[in-house]
Amino acid sequence: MSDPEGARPHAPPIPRTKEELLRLYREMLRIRRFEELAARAYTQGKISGFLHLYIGQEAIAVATKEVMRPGDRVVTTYRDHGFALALGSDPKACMAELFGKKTGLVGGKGGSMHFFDRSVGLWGGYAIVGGHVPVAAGHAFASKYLGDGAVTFCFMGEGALPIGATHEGFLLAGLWKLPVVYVIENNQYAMGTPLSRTSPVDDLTVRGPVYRFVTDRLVVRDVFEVREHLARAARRAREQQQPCLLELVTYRFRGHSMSDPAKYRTKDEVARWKAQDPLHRHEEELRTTFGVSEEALEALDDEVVEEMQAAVDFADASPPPDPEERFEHLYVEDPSAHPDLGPPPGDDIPAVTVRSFDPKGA
Amino acid sequence: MSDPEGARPHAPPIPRTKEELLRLYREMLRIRRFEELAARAYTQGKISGFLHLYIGQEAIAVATKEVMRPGDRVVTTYRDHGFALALGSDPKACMAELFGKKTGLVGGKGGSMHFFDRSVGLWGGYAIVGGHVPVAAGHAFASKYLGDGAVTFCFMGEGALPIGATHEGFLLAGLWKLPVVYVIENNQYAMGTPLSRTSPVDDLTVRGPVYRFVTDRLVVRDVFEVREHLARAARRAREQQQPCLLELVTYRFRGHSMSDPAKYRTKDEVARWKAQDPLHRHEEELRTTFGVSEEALEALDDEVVEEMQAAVDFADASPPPDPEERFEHLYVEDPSAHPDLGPPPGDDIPAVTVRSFDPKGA
Amino acid sequence: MAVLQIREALRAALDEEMERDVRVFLMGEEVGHYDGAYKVSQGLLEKYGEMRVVDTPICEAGFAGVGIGAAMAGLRPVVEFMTFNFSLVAFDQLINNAAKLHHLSNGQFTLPIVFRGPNGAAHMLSSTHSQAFDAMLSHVPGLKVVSIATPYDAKGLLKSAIRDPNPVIFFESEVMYSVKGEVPDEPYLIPLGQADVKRPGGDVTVVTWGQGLPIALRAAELCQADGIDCEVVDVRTLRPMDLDTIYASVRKTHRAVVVAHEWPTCGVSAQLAARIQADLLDELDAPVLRETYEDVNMPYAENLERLVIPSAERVRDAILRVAYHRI
Amino acid sequence: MAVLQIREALRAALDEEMERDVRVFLMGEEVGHYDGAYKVSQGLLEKYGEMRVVDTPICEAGFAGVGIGAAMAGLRPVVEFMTFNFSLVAFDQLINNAAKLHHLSNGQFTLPIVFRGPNGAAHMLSSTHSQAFDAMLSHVPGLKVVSIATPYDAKGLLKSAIRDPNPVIFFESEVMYSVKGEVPDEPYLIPLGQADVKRPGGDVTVVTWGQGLPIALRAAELCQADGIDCEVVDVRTLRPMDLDTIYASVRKTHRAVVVAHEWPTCGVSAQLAARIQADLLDELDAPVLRETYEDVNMPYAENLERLVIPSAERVRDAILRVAYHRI
Ligand SMILES: Cc1ncc(C[n+]2csc(CCOP(=O)(O)OP(=O)(O)O)c2C)c(N)n1
Ligand SMILES: Cc1ncc(C[n+]2csc(CCOP(=O)(O)OP(=O)(O)O)c2C)c(N)n1
Ligand SMILES: [Mg+2]
Ligand SMILES: [Mg+2]
Repeated sequence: MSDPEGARPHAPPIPRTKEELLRLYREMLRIRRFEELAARAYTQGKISGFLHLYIGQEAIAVATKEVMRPGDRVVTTYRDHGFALALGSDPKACMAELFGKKTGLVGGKGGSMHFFDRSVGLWGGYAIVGGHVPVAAGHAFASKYLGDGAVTFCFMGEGALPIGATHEGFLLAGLWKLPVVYVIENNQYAMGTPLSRTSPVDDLTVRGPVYRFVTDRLVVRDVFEVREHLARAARRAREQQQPCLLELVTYRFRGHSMSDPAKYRTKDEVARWKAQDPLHRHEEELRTTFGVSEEALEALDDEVVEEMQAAVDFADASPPPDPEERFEHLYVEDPSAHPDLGPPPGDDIPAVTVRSFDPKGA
Repeated sequence: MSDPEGARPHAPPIPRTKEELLRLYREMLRIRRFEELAARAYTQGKISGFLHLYIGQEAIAVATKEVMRPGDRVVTTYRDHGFALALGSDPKACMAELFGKKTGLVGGKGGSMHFFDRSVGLWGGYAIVGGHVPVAAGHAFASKYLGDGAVTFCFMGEGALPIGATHEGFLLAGLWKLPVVYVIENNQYAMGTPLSRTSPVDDLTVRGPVYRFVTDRLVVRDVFEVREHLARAARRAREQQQPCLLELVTYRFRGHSMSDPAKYRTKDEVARWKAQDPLHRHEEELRTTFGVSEEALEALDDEVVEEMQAAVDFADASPPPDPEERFEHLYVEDPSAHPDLGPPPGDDIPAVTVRSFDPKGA
Repeated sequence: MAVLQIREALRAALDEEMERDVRVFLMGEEVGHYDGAYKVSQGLLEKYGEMRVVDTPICEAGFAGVGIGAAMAGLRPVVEFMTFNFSLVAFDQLINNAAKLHHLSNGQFTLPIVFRGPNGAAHMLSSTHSQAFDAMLSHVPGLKVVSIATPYDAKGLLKSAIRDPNPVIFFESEVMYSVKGEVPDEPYLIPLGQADVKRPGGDVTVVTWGQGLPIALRAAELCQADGIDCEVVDVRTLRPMDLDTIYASVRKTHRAVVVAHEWPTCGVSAQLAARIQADLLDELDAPVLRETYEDVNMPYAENLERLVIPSAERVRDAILRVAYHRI
Repeated sequence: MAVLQIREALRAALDEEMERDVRVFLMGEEVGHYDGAYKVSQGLLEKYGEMRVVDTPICEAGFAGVGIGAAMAGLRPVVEFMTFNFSLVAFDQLINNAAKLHHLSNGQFTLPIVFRGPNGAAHMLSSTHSQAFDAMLSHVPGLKVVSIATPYDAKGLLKSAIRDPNPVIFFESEVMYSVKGEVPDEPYLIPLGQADVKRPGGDVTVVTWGQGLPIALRAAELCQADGIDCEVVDVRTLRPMDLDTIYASVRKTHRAVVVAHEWPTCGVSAQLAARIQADLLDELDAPVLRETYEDVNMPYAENLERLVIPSAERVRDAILRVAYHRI
């Protein structure tokens, strides 16, 4: 069990301006409020399936957006709302996806666990633990192949370290020196299981040498600190094709998903971590260090809540997908509609036509 | 690429008697001659499928047998003939298996890649790279569960390190402190691929800390040295439930399998390793240090060749399996015939009868 | 007789078998301290301790392999997949090891192991979490495959699966764990490989299993109003399959519809149709029709999911079609 | 027209497509420096270099995943499995990622990727190395599945598979790489989803693909001597399947036998039988019979293996049975 106070001596605080802090605080708050409203909608029966909230981990997504350049990619798990919002997805489309609506981020096909928003660099929320780790290596492989200078940031829970796919993705990234930053969001639990019951070791970056990764480890308390560590890793990946493994020790304040009462941890433990909640720390900082008034903080919160409530209203009012949409995008029927699929220059052979599918099978 | 001379300073030689050396030399020679005759039978078309020879690695199997206690298990790859012979399987049954005969070690069902001989502790030759690593952890799990004091020795090629199953097996063995010794037979190539092209690092024991394994590494030149290292690992596993990872750097003098001309390495490289061939080194040692005469060595060789030629003759003369045998052991039809399957004591509910299968499907 | 939920019936089976045989143990993600993701194993850790109720890290291939190795060594593991969707990463262990080692070792080793967990679509879990592996695993010689749909069958079949000397895939369903039914107080076993007529009838045979059963029964009721009397056969064991019971019904009705929570292409439903027509063509007065998932990835949206999964209405239409088919 | 081996035809397809489109690359175990385990990719490393002919470590899930990620990012990977037996460790990548990501992302990402390699029994490789994955992978919506049996088809279909905007499983056969046949000198494509009548005939339809084709053709010859004129239809694409061509043949012959190198239970052969009887029952003068592997693990011994795999004689018996069946 990681100690919220522990892991490494406090680094000297990173200089920041009020404006910058306000901006990042607001981004974190947007995620928090979105998640809270989603949780409420879930209890009202408006959202179904599995709903995994990002409450407590917001600083990571927000810091990631800060260090991304155009073309960079984020690949993450089913706990993906925070990344979508931080990267710039429309909260309306995000909420509508949770509601299973036509206007959802992926048209109601994926739900909470499968947010994809290419326009903002979100290359997906993946729901099979570890399965996305080699996929992210593949994105980085393409960057190396194409020389596009992009970095792929791939996030996973600490629960993903035991599974083979994670190991294989790491190994190929290390072997081929791919421009990827792997980030373990160590929120201490995989469903009900504390790390101590699934890992022979506490420090997950012990894996670094196996893959010739540069590693780094940090307790998430301060979004600027996270940003600095991510920026360093991104630089190494981008400039030296040096894959990095970054363990960010954090905490989720809710259960694993909405159906988990989280009885496996003590109130005291949660309280100790709440005291380190980056969102609250930064709120306090705005108040005390930067003298932001209670009213200003409240006004900001109101604004954010309003934005997210509008997302709920939008989702609520949106129509469900049209029935035929269930057959849509099972296969690409018209390659010309996809920017990735154009023929190579000077191609002269007509495209191949394919039979379309039959819902009765094969 | 590992250097046959290198890897670590020569340890002081392990004391040995002439009798002991003769005994182990003979065991190694038995494997060498068996493999040579198998290779010949293959080129004569009497053996088919894939045939992976153990030539060059014999010291490892022979040393393993030395440190095994009754009840201990060996689990290995498709390169499994050496273990069968060293552990005490009948060479006749082994050769007959290669010939696909009824009298084969597994009745002609498995061929070269799937030797199983429970009576000598050979718990199997497995042909999916890495797939046996968690299975071996399972054997060790059973030992811990039953408190039987047995150690499971699990061998793999260095090519098995990238695959997920190996990682998962290691992780569970480390997490649960299972009595298992994992041995990497690093013969430098996985088919045509040198280790340098598949591993970000040279020293494979770098993985130890990830799993809290005790690790050890040795270039295989001397069967006594291998025995000592294996014995130490076995002791830790048996007495302290401390899983160990042992990398044995070795070399295979033939291609990956009979169909591989091994063009990917230089004559010079092969020659340098041949100079370290434990079999030849020990032969030389018998000759020079212990003054064994040329005639005595030849007589010993003749005896061994005779034993193995008898195995070939036996295999040749054996009948193929009966046609009905192809349906045998697909399912256990009569549990009472299997020692492992008896009912628990005092059981009063009649055994369940099951429908037997239909070759036409389900 | 007690009325139990399916989850309780499964738990009773596990409990009784663990009590009876010290070689039986349960292993999987969250089966112990968390009492099971779907609470099937509630209380078992407390009763049997950590050696026999083993929480695992997330590494299905690893712990499936450990189960297989332990079974070879004489134990009787019950391996839980939190859902069978996650068994895909362990397919090599299931297919190359569990299904083959008894045969490959020419009978030297036995594999008395059960892999169990929920299978098939639940509710709005989208495509990676809504898959049914009935066909893929029934395809494999060396495995047995069971799928349960009532508390009575759940208990009797799980106990038999645990006692079976072979590897058994045991399919449950997330959305059916709370289904209630009578379960005898005395111990009992249901043999693997026996289908069960869940509703007798004379006009059309409806063959189904698992989540298909409630749909088939509802469809049969709908058809009753149309004057068509359906016989509903619950296959229960997909491999080996009790074709005798199915054929006896088809010989009586001359018409069959297969209802399955699975993709149609190469499904168990296809196997059933292929066998029925091959062995009973001259008995058939209509083609064997199948109602399954539509052949698409499962969408999340509730309205779309409802269309993809076979409904009682869709099944009723198929029943009417075979009932009124004239050769 | 040149006469090429299947391996040469595949190589020509790879070469032409790599030349045509810089986004196409080949990745797998031993594909580069070793020139391919079965020499399909001989010379390609030399011509295209290490970035486009990528030797991988042994980690099928890893490099399948890398291929999938690269395809999402606009490349066109061809991933070789040394044999499809080893694809089992990558099933999660094939089924949860390759088959679903276009759909899950609502069309934002495309997966133009080919997974190819030998499939089915070769010769005396025993059960872990003799498996056919036709059915398991054809079961999955979102994938396309191709199986080739001649050099002409191999080249034309592999080129189409590489250009296809969807994930394609492409089955070859170890024992057929040396099969020779004519291949046009001009570039050509064969559309996916089109069956091919390999032998016209009027009495019995024999539906087959891949390694089944030579057996079916030999059986057809044997039957010629019995006065029965078989039409042999090579399905070529298992998913989506060209039922029109198959149905046209069955409408003519009213009798069908499916010949397949696969296990029978829930096989592609079952799917074919299920579809034919469902859609053409009134046309059928005999049940659709299937000749496949026997439903067992493949033994190593040559005599046993020969019994398990369908022989021309076994197929001929089935053809005779359907030919003389009287309703
Ligand atoms: C291969 C696989 N096995 C099991 C699951 C079920 N599952 C979903 S999330 C989860 C826990 C993951 O924990 P962690 O990786 O720490 O991420 P967190 O939820 O804490 O963000 C499990 C077991 C899965 N999705 N995939
Ligand atoms: C999962 C899997 N992928 C590929 C193969 C094919 N294959 C068999 S042996 C081998 C090389 C293994 O090399 P190594 O582990 O070093 O063992 P060695 O043959 O040198 O003893 C390969 C690629 C396989 N058997 N299993
Ligand atoms: Mg976690
Ligand atoms: Mg090797």
